[in-house]
Amino acid sequence: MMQYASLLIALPLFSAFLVPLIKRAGKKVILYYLSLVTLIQTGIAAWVFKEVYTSGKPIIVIAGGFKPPVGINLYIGHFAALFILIIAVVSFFMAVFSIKAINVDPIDKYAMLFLLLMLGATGMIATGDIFNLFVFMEITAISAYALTGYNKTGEASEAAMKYIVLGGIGSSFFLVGIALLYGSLGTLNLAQIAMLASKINPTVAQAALALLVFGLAVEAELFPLNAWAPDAYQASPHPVTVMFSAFVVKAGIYAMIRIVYLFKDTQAFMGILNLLLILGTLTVIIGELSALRQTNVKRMLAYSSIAQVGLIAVGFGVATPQAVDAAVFHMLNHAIVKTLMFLAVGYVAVTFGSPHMENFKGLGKRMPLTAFAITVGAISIVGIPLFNIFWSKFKLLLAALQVGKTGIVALILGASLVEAVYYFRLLHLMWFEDGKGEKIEEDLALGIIMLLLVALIVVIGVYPDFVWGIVQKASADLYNVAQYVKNVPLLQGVSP
Amino acid sequence: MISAYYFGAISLILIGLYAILTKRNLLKILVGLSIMETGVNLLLISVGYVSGRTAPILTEGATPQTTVDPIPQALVLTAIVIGVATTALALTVAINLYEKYKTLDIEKIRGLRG
Amino acid sequence: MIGINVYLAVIVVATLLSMYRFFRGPTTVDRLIAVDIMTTITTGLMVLFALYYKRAIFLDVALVYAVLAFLGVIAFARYLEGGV
Amino acid sequence: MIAEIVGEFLVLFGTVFYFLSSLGLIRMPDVYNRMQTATKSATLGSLGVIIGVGIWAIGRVGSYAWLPKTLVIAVFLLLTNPISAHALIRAAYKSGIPLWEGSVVDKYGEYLKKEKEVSDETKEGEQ
Amino acid sequence: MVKRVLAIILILITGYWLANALAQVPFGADKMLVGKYYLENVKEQTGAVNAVTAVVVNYRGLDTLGEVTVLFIAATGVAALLWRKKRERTAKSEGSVVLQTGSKLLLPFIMLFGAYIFIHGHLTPGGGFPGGATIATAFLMLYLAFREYEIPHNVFEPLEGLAGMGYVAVGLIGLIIGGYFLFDWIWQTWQLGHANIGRLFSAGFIPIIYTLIGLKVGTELTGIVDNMVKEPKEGGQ
Amino acid sequence: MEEASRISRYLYTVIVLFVIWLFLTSSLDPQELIIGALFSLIVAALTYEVFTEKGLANLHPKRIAYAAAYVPYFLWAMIMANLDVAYRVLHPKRPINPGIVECKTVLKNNVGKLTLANSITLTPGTITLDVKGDRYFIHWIDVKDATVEGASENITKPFEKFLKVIFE
Amino acid sequence: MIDCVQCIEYLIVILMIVSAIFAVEWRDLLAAVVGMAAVSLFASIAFFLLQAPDVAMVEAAIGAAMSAAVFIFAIKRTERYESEEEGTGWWVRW
Repeated sequence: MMQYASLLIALPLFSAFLVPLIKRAGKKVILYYLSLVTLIQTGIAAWVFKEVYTSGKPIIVIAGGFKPPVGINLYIGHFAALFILIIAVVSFFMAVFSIKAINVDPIDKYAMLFLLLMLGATGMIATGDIFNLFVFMEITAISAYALTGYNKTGEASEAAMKYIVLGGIGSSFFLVGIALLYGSLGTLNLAQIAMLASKINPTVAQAALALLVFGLAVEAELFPLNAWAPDAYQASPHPVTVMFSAFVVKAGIYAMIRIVYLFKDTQAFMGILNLLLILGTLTVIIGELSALRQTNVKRMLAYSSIAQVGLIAVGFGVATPQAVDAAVFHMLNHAIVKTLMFLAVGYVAVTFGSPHMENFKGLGKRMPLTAFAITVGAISIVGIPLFNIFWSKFKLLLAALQVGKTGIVALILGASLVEAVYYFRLLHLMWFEDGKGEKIEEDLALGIIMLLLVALIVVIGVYPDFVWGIVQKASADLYNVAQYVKNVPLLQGVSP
Repeated sequence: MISAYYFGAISLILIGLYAILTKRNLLKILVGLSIMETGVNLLLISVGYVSGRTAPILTEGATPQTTVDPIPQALVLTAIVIGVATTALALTVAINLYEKYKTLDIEKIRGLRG
Repeated sequence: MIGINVYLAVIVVATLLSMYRFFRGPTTVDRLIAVDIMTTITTGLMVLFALYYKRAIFLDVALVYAVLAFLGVIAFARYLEGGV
Repeated sequence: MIAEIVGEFLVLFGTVFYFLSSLGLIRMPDVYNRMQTATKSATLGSLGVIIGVGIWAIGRVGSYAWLPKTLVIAVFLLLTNPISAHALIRAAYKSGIPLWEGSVVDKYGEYLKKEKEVSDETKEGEQ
Repeated sequence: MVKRVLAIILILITGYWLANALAQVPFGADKMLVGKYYLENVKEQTGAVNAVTAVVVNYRGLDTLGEVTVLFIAATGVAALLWRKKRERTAKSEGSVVLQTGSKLLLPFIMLFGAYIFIHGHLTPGGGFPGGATIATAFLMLYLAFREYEIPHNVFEPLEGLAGMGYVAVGLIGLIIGGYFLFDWIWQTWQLGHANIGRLFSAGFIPIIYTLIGLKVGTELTGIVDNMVKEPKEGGQ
Repeated sequence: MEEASRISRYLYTVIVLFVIWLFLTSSLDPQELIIGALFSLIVAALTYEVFTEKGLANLHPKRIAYAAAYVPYFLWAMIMANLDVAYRVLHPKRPINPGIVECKTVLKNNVGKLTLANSITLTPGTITLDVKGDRYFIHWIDVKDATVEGASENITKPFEKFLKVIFE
Repeated sequence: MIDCVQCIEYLIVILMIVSAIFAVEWRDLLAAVVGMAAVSLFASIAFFLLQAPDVAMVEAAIGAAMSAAVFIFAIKRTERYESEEEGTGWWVRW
């Protein structure tokens, strides 16, 4: 029965391949079909989530009936189950949003790319094989390239070009890393790599890990390779922006952390952690400082998103259990909040034509619900108590204090301060300045989605313990590599 | 002492990287990307090579003891196809850019500013 | 019996000579001719290596070369005469 | 034994033509003459090498399965190589590469010029 | 110029570092671990003689599914990004008689040859990808030779989708029969073809999947070529 | 030259493809034969319209006999001409005298023209530059006769007597 | 006795690198694509010599014909010559 979790991969693929056959049915039909498919995917993901969290054991999907390391396995542990659920839910919301937001032809191609982007992120989080990870990463990346350029304007093409060039460099580096690892171990399975990690030559391990981190840094938007991110966020269609921020980045950073933590017991680990810390810190600083001078709200949010990812990376770089807990919690919260923010901003942009600051003047009177949603999101991101991100930032602070890294504490506080500056500027613009124009009737479905997300934010903010329990299990799955190795049923006899 | 194939593969990767970093013409950058991918593929294949053995197709007297490693070859099959997919998409985007800006020079394409 | 090595040596010289033309130019068509000849020589080289390794399966690769390599050249040629 | 000798002779013959073709590529003065000497000699060389290997394999590997396959390769080469040579020389001419100064006659240029005049006249007549 | 020198220095440092790491991975040494298992068990477990094919289709089937998907995404993306209301070919000159007749003559051979490559994937080198690329090359040749040529779009696009769905469906049948996604039900459950390893009718679902992949890759690459070759008409979007 | 019936053209394509398949696989295993027949039928169904115009009439014994005779004749011409060009290449003074000449042909069939053009191209010293109707423009490395008749006599006539029987 | 197989290995690698350098440096983009095709050709021979016939086949099918053709279509729809100005690439702009 557990093998039916492979439907998570099979369903989006099958439905994406079905689209060319039904494209004559009309644009609206395709978009409704998209919502239906993502809803079914949500159902499957919820079932998987329930199974994993009630039984407490991960689901191992074995493709082709060959046990790992001979075959490829999907490892749906606590972390993966949680994030697959988030991916499915966000995709469903965005499919609903697409009905309103997407009107550039050809819609059927958009639907295929949308489904495959979701598939790629799901696979990246679920897979237990390093080359399979590469394949899913490329699925994600290539559909993301195509979706970034989907609007066919000059900016969209430019952003897509940047993304493609950086992504190409990244994937080449990643493959070189795989070649190094494979050349010294002879296996590609993540669990077996973890098992044999101590046998690997430290020079090779360090080089391979650095290459892998650099390769994934493109997806994870870490500093030297994230020049594409703001452009892509700004130029891509609004639902796609949400998907980038909510789960494509998360999938990238998850993959990076999973690979890095496999080498926990080796000499190379400390060096890589330092690299991660440096990259994360630089990402935070540059992201926040760039966000200050933006006039385009979507771009501003993009920089903010980059900065948050930097914080997550810093959290993983500290690498104590508490810090990992906090980082995973921050990933979850950030996914929720950024979904809300980009959804609301995208809705404003769809209504008024562009997400420029001008259009936000007096929004509180014209689109009160949307403005309310943006307000809650902004307050939450800044880290005001009683909202969810407060808790994750707070726990990150505590974790950093525990190991005595005061620099990180200063970084988090400073980042929050800068965030407060630019978010409150936006809020001021929305509520206290007069804009021109009538009050606008807001869309019911989007309103419900926004309210749901707002409620989630507040609930987590007020009563974090329940989610905290889930997060702790998820992060234990990430941190406890020995348990991970034990969980994967490695074939006996295929070991040196 | 490093073997000839490793040397060639690393050189291809570096030449591609050099083209990406310093060239201004978009198509030239994509040529560089393509060369880089070729280099990576060559590196993977040469990692899987075992001296004095034959191709992993078990006919004509080849036995499991006399053949090279099949896995890198399978991986490279995948990587080549992915590479051509990326290249095709990138060229498409370059065509779109040219239609909008009438140039392929990346210094002159500056719609977005950071 | 002269042995395969001599043939390989001759092919090496031929390759080097045609590569000289490839690098030298002066026009693109010259380079294309050089590449065309390189592919032809490569087909022969692959067949010879198939014999050297004594495995018939390598012949298929040479077959692919014989069939497909000319299409690349034709694509370039058609571009040059403005017919793509 | 006979097969080995015959095959090896053919291979030798082929490689010699390879060498000649690349020598022609170096020595000839312009694109057209290079193509003359190069493409054809290389095709003949390949023919020799490929069929030679097919025959040689009867002796060396002891398998008759090589010959049909090598024959197919040779036939494909015979079909495709002249087409690509033709396409290339046409492209060279159309893209305006001049003939070598020692050339005697250029009937194609005259033909193209005449055709162009005819089409110009018809255009003028239409106007 | 300074920046160029800087780039070269950076690249050289990277290269030195890479070479240093690679020196620890000796060239030509036997590093097989999983590979050995594959080579020893490939005939019994999958029936394929070509170990690479067995790895691609059977052992690492999920990779191949993903790879097909990547190509599908690329074809879709190219079509989406080059989509215009009206498009046409803008070639200036028709191919010569020789080229046109030659391509007519070669077309069936190249297609047959593509079929040969993908159906013999488990016996000789090759398989779905080169086979599909060969078939696509046949259509590329037609595009190059004829100015007015157009592929039948109403056949190609459904075929592309159907081939992909067929691949997933084969995997799902494996899930139902054998309990694993992409399980080789023909070879392992039905035990068909065990008598003739090394001949054509063996290796379970490899020929089926390679046929599907061949069709899919062929149609996709042809679609990419078709989209790239047509330019937007004046007055279109 | 009217077109042959569809069935005849189809069958001819199938036969040619099947022979090629036999050569490709170079085995007589019944499994290969079955699959080969199947693929020949499918591919022929897709492509017979462009492949052939005369159908089974191509398999007339006289034509096959002439084709069989043409191959060694052509190979001999090719080798001779190659040696001639080799002499030109190796000669220190490069005795070449190139130019583009025009030839007339009596062949009307497109496949015949292709074969003639390929034969001319493969014979070193001459290379087909373009074909317009029945006029061949040929780049000749050693122009002996610049007039149309003289060039035809030298270049196309030797092949035509075979090709006329094979393809007309 | 010189081992000509090894000699060919070295030759292939050197020629591959040189063609790659030329492909990157030629200003005529068409020539650059020809250079890329040559790199692909040599890589294919290298795969062949490294006992990977499958890979050699794919590289031949995709690198020699498909990739070059796609690049040519792109060149045809854009422009053929790179501008003469010297400059720096993207890496300067973050």
